[in-house]
Amino acid sequence: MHDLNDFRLETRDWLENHCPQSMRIPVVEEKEKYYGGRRSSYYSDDQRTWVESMISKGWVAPTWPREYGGGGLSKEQEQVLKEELSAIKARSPIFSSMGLSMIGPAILEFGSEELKREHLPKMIRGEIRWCQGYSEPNSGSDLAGLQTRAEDFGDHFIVNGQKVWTSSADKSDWMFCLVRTDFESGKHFGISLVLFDMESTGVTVRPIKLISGASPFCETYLDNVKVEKKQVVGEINKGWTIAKYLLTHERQNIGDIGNIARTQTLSEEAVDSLGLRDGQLSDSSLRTEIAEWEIDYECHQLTMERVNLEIKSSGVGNTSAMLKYYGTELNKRRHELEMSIHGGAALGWGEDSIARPWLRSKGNSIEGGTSEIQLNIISKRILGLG
Amino acid sequence: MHDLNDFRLETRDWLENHCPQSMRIPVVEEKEKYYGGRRSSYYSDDQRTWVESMISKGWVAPTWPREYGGGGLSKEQEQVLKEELSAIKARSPIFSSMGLSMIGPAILEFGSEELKREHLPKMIRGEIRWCQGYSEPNSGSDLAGLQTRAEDFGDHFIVNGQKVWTSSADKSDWMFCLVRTDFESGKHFGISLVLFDMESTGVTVRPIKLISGASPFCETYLDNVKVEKKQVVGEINKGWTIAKYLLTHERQNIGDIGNIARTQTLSEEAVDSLGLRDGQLSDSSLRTEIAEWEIDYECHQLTMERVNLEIKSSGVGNTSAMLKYYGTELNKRRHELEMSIHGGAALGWGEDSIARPWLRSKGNSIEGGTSEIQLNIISKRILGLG
Amino acid sequence: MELLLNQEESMVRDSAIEFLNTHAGPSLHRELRDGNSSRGYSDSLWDHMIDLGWPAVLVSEDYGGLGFSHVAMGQISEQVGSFLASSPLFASSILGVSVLEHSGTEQQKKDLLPSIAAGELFLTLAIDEAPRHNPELINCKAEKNGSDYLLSGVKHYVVDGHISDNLIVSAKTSNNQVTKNSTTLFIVPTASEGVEITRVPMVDSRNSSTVVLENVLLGEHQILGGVGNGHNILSIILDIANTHLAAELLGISIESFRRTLSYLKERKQFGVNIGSFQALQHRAATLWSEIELCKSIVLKALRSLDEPSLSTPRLASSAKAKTCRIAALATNEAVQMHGGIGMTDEFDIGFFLKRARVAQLLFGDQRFHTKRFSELSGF
Amino acid sequence: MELLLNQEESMVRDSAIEFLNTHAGPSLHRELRDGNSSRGYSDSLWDHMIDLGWPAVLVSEDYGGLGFSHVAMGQISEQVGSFLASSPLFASSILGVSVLEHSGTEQQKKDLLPSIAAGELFLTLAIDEAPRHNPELINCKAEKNGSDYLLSGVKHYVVDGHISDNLIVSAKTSNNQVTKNSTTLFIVPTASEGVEITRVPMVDSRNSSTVVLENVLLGEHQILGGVGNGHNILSIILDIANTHLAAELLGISIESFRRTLSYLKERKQFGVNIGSFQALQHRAATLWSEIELCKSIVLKALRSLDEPSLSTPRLASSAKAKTCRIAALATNEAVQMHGGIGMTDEFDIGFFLKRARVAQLLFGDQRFHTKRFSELSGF
Repeated sequence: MHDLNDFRLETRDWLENHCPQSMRIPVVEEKEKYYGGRRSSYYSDDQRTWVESMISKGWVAPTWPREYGGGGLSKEQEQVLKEELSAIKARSPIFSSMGLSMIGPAILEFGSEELKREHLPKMIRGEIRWCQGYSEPNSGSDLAGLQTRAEDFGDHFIVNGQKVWTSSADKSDWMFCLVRTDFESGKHFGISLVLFDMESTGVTVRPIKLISGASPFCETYLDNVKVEKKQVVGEINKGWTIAKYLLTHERQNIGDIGNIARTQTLSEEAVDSLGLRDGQLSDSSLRTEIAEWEIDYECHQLTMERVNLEIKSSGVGNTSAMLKYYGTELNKRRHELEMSIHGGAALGWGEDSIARPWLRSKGNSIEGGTSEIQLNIISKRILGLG
Repeated sequence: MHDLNDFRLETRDWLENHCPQSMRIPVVEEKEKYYGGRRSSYYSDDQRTWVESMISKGWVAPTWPREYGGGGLSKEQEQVLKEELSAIKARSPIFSSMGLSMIGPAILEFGSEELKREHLPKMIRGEIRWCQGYSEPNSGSDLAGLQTRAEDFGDHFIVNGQKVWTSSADKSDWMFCLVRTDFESGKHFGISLVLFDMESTGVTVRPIKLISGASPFCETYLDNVKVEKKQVVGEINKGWTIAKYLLTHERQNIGDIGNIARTQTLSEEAVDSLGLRDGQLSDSSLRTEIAEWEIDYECHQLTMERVNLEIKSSGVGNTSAMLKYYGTELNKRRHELEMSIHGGAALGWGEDSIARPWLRSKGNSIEGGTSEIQLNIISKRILGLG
Repeated sequence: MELLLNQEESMVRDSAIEFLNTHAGPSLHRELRDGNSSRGYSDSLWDHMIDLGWPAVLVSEDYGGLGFSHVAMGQISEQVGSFLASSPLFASSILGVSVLEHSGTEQQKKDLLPSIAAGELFLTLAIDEAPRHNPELINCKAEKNGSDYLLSGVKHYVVDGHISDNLIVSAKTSNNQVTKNSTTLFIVPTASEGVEITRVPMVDSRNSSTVVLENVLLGEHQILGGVGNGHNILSIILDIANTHLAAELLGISIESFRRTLSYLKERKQFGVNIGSFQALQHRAATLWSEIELCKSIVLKALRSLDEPSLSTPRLASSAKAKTCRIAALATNEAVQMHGGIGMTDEFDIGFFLKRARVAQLLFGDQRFHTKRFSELSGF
Repeated sequence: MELLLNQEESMVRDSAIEFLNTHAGPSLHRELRDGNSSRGYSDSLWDHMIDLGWPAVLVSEDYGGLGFSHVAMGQISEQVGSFLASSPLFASSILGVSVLEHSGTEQQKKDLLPSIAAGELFLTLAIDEAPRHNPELINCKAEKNGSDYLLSGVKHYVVDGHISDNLIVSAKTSNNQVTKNSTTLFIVPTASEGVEITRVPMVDSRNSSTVVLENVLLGEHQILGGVGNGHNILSIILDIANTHLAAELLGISIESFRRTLSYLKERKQFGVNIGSFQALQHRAATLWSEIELCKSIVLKALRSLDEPSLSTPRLASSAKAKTCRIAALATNEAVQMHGGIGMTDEFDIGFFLKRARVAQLLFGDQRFHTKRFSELSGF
């Protein structure tokens, strides 16, 4: 315990020296975020200082072994680091990285030593940005029904097929991708998780325009793409186990919605826009619904906190499906209420229209496993119905 | 058309002379209702006058043939009669009679001439009160899974089994009852609809006490009950067709909830109890929900009216499941709001406690086919999903 | 037969379905949007509508119209919703005509109605000033200037403003705090000096404008319905507007649901149609039931426009509140049940979501009309 | 570890489950109801609770108590909900103790707390005067009479009133319109002249009373927390009351859901368990999620009673509002999913519905606390 306290003081001191003031205020616009990758650049000098300091310290991946460039911290030390970062409201150095949060941990858990040495250091250094090739046009909720074929050519596979809903595929360097490597076995068998460079011959990316007007997702066409066998994570044909591991991770990430800092609570936004009459929001039905939303939101935040503590203390936790389900439904409700608050002012179609994130939020309960799938998971795995 | 108008004037005149003033105000208490049957008695002399006049006119069953005691009216004349009755707010002479509204029409449609002559006149004269033996302990929603056995002994059956949720079985004289007469065939086959006297040897009735404290339903035990074969409605083993016909009837009746006249709308009740502040109900969330309820209620009433007109005009109608589903859910919502309006005053457990009809209303979406069954019917038969 | 269509009304309905099915729909809407159509509707569609006599439906026969009922026009409004058909019909042929028929002087009617009925002249209402509908909130002022008036103020969310020839503008004509007697309506030609109209791009890609009025000179003959009567006239016209919007929202709900139902029967996951999943079935069945209820209240409210009574305002607000709620449900469920494809711009279902929201908000959303229902019902 | 139980709290929880599982539950509740128990609880159950030290949990060690936390007591409150265990615990050992601990004079504490901790003396709050909770509405008056007071008025919904030895009564001590400084709390022995207590049978078959006070003579030593401080003290005590009611409602929700889930796995229709129907599965999964959320807010609110801060009132109202909503949902779904059998008095599930409704209403229902949440949050 004494060591932990020392670590806390050292960390506090180090952060004081290395985290510029401008990196201690919330991100307001998307473009201020650093994602890493071949095509990345820094938004400001302060950002460069902050990101490079964190990378060289290994603290973008605090608990990963030092040999791959990680921080080599214990779980307890990581917690202290998080607390200290949060105390000064430090920005995340590398945002929502599919590398650090998704495929990195999977490679650490399931990958060969060779894969670890090849990929982990580049993730940590922000050199390679990753995207995920899971969904296909005919396998949305039914992920295991995937049809992308990887045919065995001795030391490599030749991959053909199509992936959809690949987040930021057009801005990413490598893909981790589920493919079918055995065409005879049942649908959950014969799946492998492979890695390949998005610049490989035969990879074509087409952004998908959403109803909100933005294109955060792509379709990715794979036409005779060559993938080395050493780029298979874990065993060939055993990819479904890793896929499930990653899905749980994804649900946890999506459950915690809204990484753009909000400067106002929903009720503050309403008060600003509608004003008070006798201390009350002038629209009473909106007042009731906003209060109900804020109560539910606090309950959800507290539940994420409680569940994390329980997992830490007992190792047991099977609530990611619930947190994902509830969090995304909450976010949709938030945007509905926001539309109601702003009325006609929200219906304009300018670049910063309130309608765009509202429309975008409709996808929350579809991407990363629909709400219906989460409810199925809760029913079957947690409640034992079926 | 001229004839119809004559009929209207005659009817108006007759009603003027035969419907006492006290029979033109809404029923307030259950005990004021006349159901007929061996154990019935009149609540007042006016009631006797009114009921007997209507019976002798045959107008308790306006469209039934005169030879069985019915009114022999055409559909159009029946409509005129209804309008005239409703214009003077005349009370129903025989209330919610399982005879007149359920088994009577079924006998007319499917029964032998002998059955018609035996049963219809007594129904019309209010001499025999009927109850329905459908549900069994192990077949609630799954009605066709019934297990009551009727074994063939030549000219009669011997029936053994148990029925539950038989409305007012303890106050009824005869039961129409679904029994299994063929034990080999699939579950929808081998069912027959039989009639027997509740005073037959082997029939035992036990009232079921509900959470509301009332006992509108019974369990009925059938222990070697002898049923003459001539008391089978329609063909032996073809009872399921008639059962479905009756279920649709039942849904229609239940969809139209609340045959006790309400002297106040829900909002009037709220205003009386909570008062107004600046012309508004002082509890704003209650105000919103009551308004939403009243809008939905009006929509439901209008839909019943519209659907009836459509059926009359085009003969097409498949909405009884929807009307039953929505009507019962509305009634539950109404009682929840009523509880909210009256607060602690509704939680007392006196004889006329507001909590009793509230508790009773919970059964609306269970009896006569659960809400879930109605939604299944809509999905499959109307929407073609499945 | 209050809740059934009569023969004339059925005929209008059938012909609207047949016509719009061939000539309108999401593809036309997409063309208009992507072509950045400056007028916001298709000239050829409008010409067809004129041929069918739609701009003349509500105009009385004395002024060259057909003199049909609101129930008949409501059948068109519903189908306009189902087929996403943008046109000047709502602003000009429903709102413009109704306000003139109700309050215009003989001269005003003679001057305007025949051209409107012929589909050659466009009128619209310019009344809202804030993001959330509030007919009591009027800062627009018409100050007496001899026997004339000088009109100044800003109006938002004016449907078809930039293509209209005349605006019906509400303005204060007295400093009286009570809105009831201090509001007057004026007919303002958009070509008048001091009128500036800017089209504002909206989420539904339809026509909406902001109108700035600066010392617009108006003669007495441009007063509509008498000085101080604006509030009373508007409340009647807004009932008409909201009932037709309710009909459009009904059409949107029906069509969104129809498309969703087809998708449920066609989309396969886990080896079966997703429509075989009971959780989706029950949601579909619930939604279908709600839509059935909407049909009844919309028809009743339309009928009540034709036979006005004390309950007309209550029915109009009921219809709007109910269809707002159900259109939101129907379009949200449509996107969710379509899954990923429903989120793409390439697919049409999103258009219904976007249009529904604008129609919901126009002249008062669910909250506004639920509240109005309470007020009208005395609680 | 704010959102985890510490060892002491876990211990209390485990022992509460173990004890109530053997000694309480629906059958005991039925016995009390059908036997028309005049005291409304089981003496032997109460004796056991005394043995376990429950009446002493919140009493500080100086007055013979255990000085445990509200989080610890909250574990008992939750299990009291799950096992439908009626006892004087809530009124006397939570409300009575809290108000004395918070505002009692040294003498008052010495006189009362040790006997309460020993489970021998019963206290309760008598504050509500109208069917819907409203702490601002006080018609009860305490008029100065020399150095004494004469107290008159009527209090309703007094939990355990007819078995209590002392009432804590709120009354106006000035004609000041502002409730904040005009309310004072008094300790009123139920044996005092002029006190008449009538038990009122309630839907949950627990103890509720109407108290009529007529010129009850009170000395200065019976004032609790000083003249004019009633409002401030009450707002703190009501946060405690509502948080423990939230814990009880959580217990009711968990247990109703547990029973429903078992039934779904056991009841067969159409040849399969009804729990295999997806529509029911999704409703069960939604309900389970909501209950998980309730667990978090209840624990947070309890913790906040132990470490009071500016957000304590907001958390108490959040917890009550949320658990009210979910307990209503859980008990309604329980009856519906049990089908016909759930409607019978013979079956136990109805008890949870009935008790939930009373616990919901006591000291403010969902509407009251959602509104209070808004007020506390400044909108």
